[in-house]
Amino acid sequence: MTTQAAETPVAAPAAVRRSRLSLSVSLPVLWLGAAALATIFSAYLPMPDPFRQSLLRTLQSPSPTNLFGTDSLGRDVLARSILGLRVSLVVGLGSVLFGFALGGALGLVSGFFRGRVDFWISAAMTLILSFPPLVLAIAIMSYAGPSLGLVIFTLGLLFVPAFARITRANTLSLADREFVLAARAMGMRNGRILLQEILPNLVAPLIAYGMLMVAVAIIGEAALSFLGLSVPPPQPTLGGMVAAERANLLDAPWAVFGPSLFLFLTVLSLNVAGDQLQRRIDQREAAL
Amino acid sequence: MPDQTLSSVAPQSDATVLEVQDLTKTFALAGGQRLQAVAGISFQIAAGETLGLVGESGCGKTTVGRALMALPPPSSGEVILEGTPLSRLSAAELRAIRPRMQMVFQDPISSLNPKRTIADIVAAPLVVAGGLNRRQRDERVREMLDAVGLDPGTVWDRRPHELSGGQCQRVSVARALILNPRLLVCDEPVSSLDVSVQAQILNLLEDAKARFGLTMLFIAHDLAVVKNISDRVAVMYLGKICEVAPAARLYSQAAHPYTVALLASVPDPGTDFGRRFARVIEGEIPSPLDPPSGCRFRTRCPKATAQCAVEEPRLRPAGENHVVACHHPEH
Amino acid sequence: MAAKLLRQLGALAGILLAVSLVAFLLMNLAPGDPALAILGETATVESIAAMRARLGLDLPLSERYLDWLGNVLRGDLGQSFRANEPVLGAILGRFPVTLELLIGAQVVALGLALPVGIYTAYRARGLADRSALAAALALISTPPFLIGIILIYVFALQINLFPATGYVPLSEGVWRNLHTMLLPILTLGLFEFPLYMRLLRSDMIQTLQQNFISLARAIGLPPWRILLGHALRPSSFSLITVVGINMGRLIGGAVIVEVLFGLPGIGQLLVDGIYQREYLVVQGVVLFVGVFFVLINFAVDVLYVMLDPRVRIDHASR
Amino acid sequence: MTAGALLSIRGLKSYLRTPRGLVRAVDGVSVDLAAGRTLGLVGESGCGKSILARSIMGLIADAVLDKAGGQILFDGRDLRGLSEKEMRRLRGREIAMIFQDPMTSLNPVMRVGDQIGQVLRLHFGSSKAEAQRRAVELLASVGIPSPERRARSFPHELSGGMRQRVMIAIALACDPKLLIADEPTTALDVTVQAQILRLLREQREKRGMALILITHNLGVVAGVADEVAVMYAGRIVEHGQTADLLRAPRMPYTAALMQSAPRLADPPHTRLQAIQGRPPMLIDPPAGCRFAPRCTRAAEICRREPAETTEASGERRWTCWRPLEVGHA
Repeated sequence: MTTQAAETPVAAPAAVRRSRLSLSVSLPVLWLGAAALATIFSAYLPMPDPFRQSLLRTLQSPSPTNLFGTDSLGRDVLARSILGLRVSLVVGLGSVLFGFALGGALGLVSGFFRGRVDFWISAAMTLILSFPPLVLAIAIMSYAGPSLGLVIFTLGLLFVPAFARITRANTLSLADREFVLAARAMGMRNGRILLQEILPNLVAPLIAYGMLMVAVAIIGEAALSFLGLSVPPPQPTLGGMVAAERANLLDAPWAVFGPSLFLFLTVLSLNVAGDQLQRRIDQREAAL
Repeated sequence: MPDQTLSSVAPQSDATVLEVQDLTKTFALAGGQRLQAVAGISFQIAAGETLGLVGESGCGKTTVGRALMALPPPSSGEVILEGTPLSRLSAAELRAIRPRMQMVFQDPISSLNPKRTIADIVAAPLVVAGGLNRRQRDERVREMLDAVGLDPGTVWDRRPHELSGGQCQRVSVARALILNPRLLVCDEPVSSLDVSVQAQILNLLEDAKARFGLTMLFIAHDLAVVKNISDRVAVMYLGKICEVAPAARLYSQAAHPYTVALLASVPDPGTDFGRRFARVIEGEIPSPLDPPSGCRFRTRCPKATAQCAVEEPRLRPAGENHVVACHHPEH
Repeated sequence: MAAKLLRQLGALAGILLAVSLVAFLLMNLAPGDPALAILGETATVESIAAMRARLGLDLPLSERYLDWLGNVLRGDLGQSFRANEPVLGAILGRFPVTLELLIGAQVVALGLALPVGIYTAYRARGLADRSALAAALALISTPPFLIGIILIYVFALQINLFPATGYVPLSEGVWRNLHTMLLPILTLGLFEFPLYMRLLRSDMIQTLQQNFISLARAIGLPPWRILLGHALRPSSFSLITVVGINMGRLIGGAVIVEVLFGLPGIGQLLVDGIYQREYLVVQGVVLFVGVFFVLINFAVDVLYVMLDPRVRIDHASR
Repeated sequence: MTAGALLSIRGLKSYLRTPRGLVRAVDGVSVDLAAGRTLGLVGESGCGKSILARSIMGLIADAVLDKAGGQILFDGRDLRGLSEKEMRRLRGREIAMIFQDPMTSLNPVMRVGDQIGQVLRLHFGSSKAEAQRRAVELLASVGIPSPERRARSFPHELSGGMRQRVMIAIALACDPKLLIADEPTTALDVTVQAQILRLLREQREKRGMALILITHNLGVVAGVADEVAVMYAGRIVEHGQTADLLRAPRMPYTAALMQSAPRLADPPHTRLQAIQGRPPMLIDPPAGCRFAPRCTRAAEICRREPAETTEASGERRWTCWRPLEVGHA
């Protein structure tokens, strides 16, 4: 052929910015990593027993032995906060994974095949969305009795419509892109188009969204445990600790604000990291 | 449509690669309305021929291209590829015949999967077709990239966003040609490119056609581009074909008032200094939801009569290899 | 247009029916015996059987649903055992408190979000924008009960400006009522504000990049007229939708806030119902809230159609 | 420079601050335009022609724009020295602009009559009724049928061609001295394009305003412009009377641009002269002539030193070390 394109590809742009980790990414990641490690290895940490009550040492202010002070039953607030954070993390991750798997699959199917499948899946999602989420969670938890598995299932169920909606919207717009038509034109089967052409384009936005949803799930769990509808005692939960000690707010603010701080920092870290990830994906999409 | 007319739409000699019979495509809109984007068109393309399909936006030309590729299939009518009527094929048979007709799309960026490398994209049709091992595939991909004027070594592991629009369009052409198709459907392949790059791609398509013995359907809105690349040109207006003629003849002896108006509207940098736009036609394309009765062009046609409102003109001969659908053709 | 409305009303009826079914099934499919729950562990076999019969639990599920639905349509949600009053009466008696909380919170949230959202979009990436975004992120990361506790700690315990708990009804004076309601409303409003602000800001930034904004600048309009006259309305469509949808989020938040501040709203009723195993109360509240929420969303849809001429025309022409 | 030019741009530099660096979008442009004349500004995408237009209007945000130098003299005033408030009095009143995409250039939630009316109310302080009456007149004058009814329409109820007419009506509302049309017909069909170009031409003649028509299509320029400036990589590389320039381009880029576009007059399968490569990145443009890397005539000096501008009789200018001989094309 006579035409040789004299063009040479440009080097990948903006590679400079990506390599440098900013504070707004590294700090949240650091906190989340530390939180994960602390909750996994809490048994080996040099801390007082989180379950040991001591009526002589109630509502002690923070000291070297009890960094966050003690609660109204004389238990170490820091040790209990770490255990409570474990519940938060497990529920956050577990429910989002559940919602992600179910909602993502439903959204993919309904966006790709459209028609009747889409209609029924959308109807089911509308039904879940017809209740205020927290009220639905409260109702399910109250009828079925609190347990870790049920909290994860309930919150996960509430995430299904959100994940289904975002996956469906992305799938719909991708399915109209010409590269999917090209794949059909070469005789590619639907399953392969879904897995090879569409799915890889969905992963990044869904992960960013998932991180933000973990934050939402942790807040949801905290709200449920504040009402006493999450994991039952004696297992400490951050929301439960706040609820139990709020009567002593004036005398022992640490017993309330200690677990609150854990909750806040964890959720904030997830939000910041998720936002950053989303921004990066948006930038990359815009560059396409 | 009478058989005599059909045969006159076809070129005289050579085997027919593609035959389209009375193709329609209707879309159901939200709210129960139906939009007939293509309202019964027929044409044939002979082996080695390039047929240009030209028309303004909303005339249904893109729908024609996709319908004959069964993306998705037409609402009615028949598409016959080398003697095989596509509507009679099962899904599996259709997949098997697809490699014989391939398509190049308008948007160079959107037609390539952003997550895959150029080598993967070009190799994908081979993977789907099966039968070659990794080494043989790589070898074919290298050949094809070379053939479309890309340096395999440089672009191999790149992703689409790292290439320019022109380069992406070359990749699309390579992907379309790697299975040695008989028919290549090009849907506005150069309309989103700058003039200088557009020339590169048009030249590439001409070269590819010669080298691989392709038959082409070239869909575009730019009359000068279509004339440059086509042997014959079909003009579409509001879902119907109004004129088909050899490229040179259409541009010198257009018979349909719409073709005449279209040609008169194209500004030419060589001759049109201080032109007064004397032959501009008024109005815009009516909504395909509610097309005019009779001849669809009559609402904008300077020659329209009462007959045009009641009787739909059929394609009839207007010279050698030339048909026109008009009650009052120019000649 | 009429046919369209009819179809929408049909869909609404379908959703309401489904909502009632979910509310019914939640209770009836749940593990555990409601009769046992009501009577407690000390109940005898006979009294449980009597209670089951009284509750209609011995009938088939479909029959029970239809019976129940018929009662619901007549306004009978059952009787609360402990308080010995009709469930619907209990709900309606407490609903004004919740409604005041919800409306107040929306007013606070929008009152903050509109100016902040517009200004930060106009001066995107400036210092004010960055501070507002950081504050929004911090608020989004704070559970509603924590916002409330911080407000209580500062305004009730430290400077004694407002009461920490308690409720004075509107009938005893607007100011006395507001005095007790301000912290709860502020809590819920602050919980909602960052969501609205970020949404308005990002929609507004997108609108400001549109060509018609360039045109507005090209004809010489000053910035504030472009912002309020041209950019705000097309930027507020998703905000309006979200304000509606978020009534749900707010009702959830209201449960927490009512418990925290000791307000006698339906959230408190729900939680008390759960603690006291008054499953008819719980079911009634869930149904009521679901229906209320569905109706709000329906109203928002209708409002949306009236506000956006593009949608309005589409609807009219179809 | 022409005495009495309405617009006189002198060595204008408009650089854009981007995350990837400073883009020299307009890099030393000088051009004059007399009252009542039409200048066609031609170039491929990314050559800086739209940035030039927006620089004249002062429409680029200060955060992005680096006013690296030069003057924009309009009616004797340097627009670069005016405050934003002074610019606002000028915009829409003395200089008006229309944009490429008629589908998104009108406010979707505002009736078109109000969109025209607001210009009149802003600059002339017209009453609401007066503005409405004038809006209908303007709609009629740009060839919109049943203007009273159309004034009450929303933009999405109009076709692309009709919307572009509305944009023109807005631009003409205050009888500006200069109208800048940035690719006004690119998004339109060819028959509608001809209608819009004819309308622009008629209105310019009727009102005696100057017109800058920005386009990538040499044919459009040929039909409408009195004179043509060809832009490449942030600079004007050739300028002259339309017929002179298009009949006998001197700068190789102009010639290449003309030869790469297929023409209706040529027979089918005419081999096109494609320009190899693509325009340079304007963050780090080549040292010499910016077209040199793609130019078939380029010599050593072209790659080393920026070309000088040669002025010839008949207001003809080109910026090239090795211009084509007259009669080459």
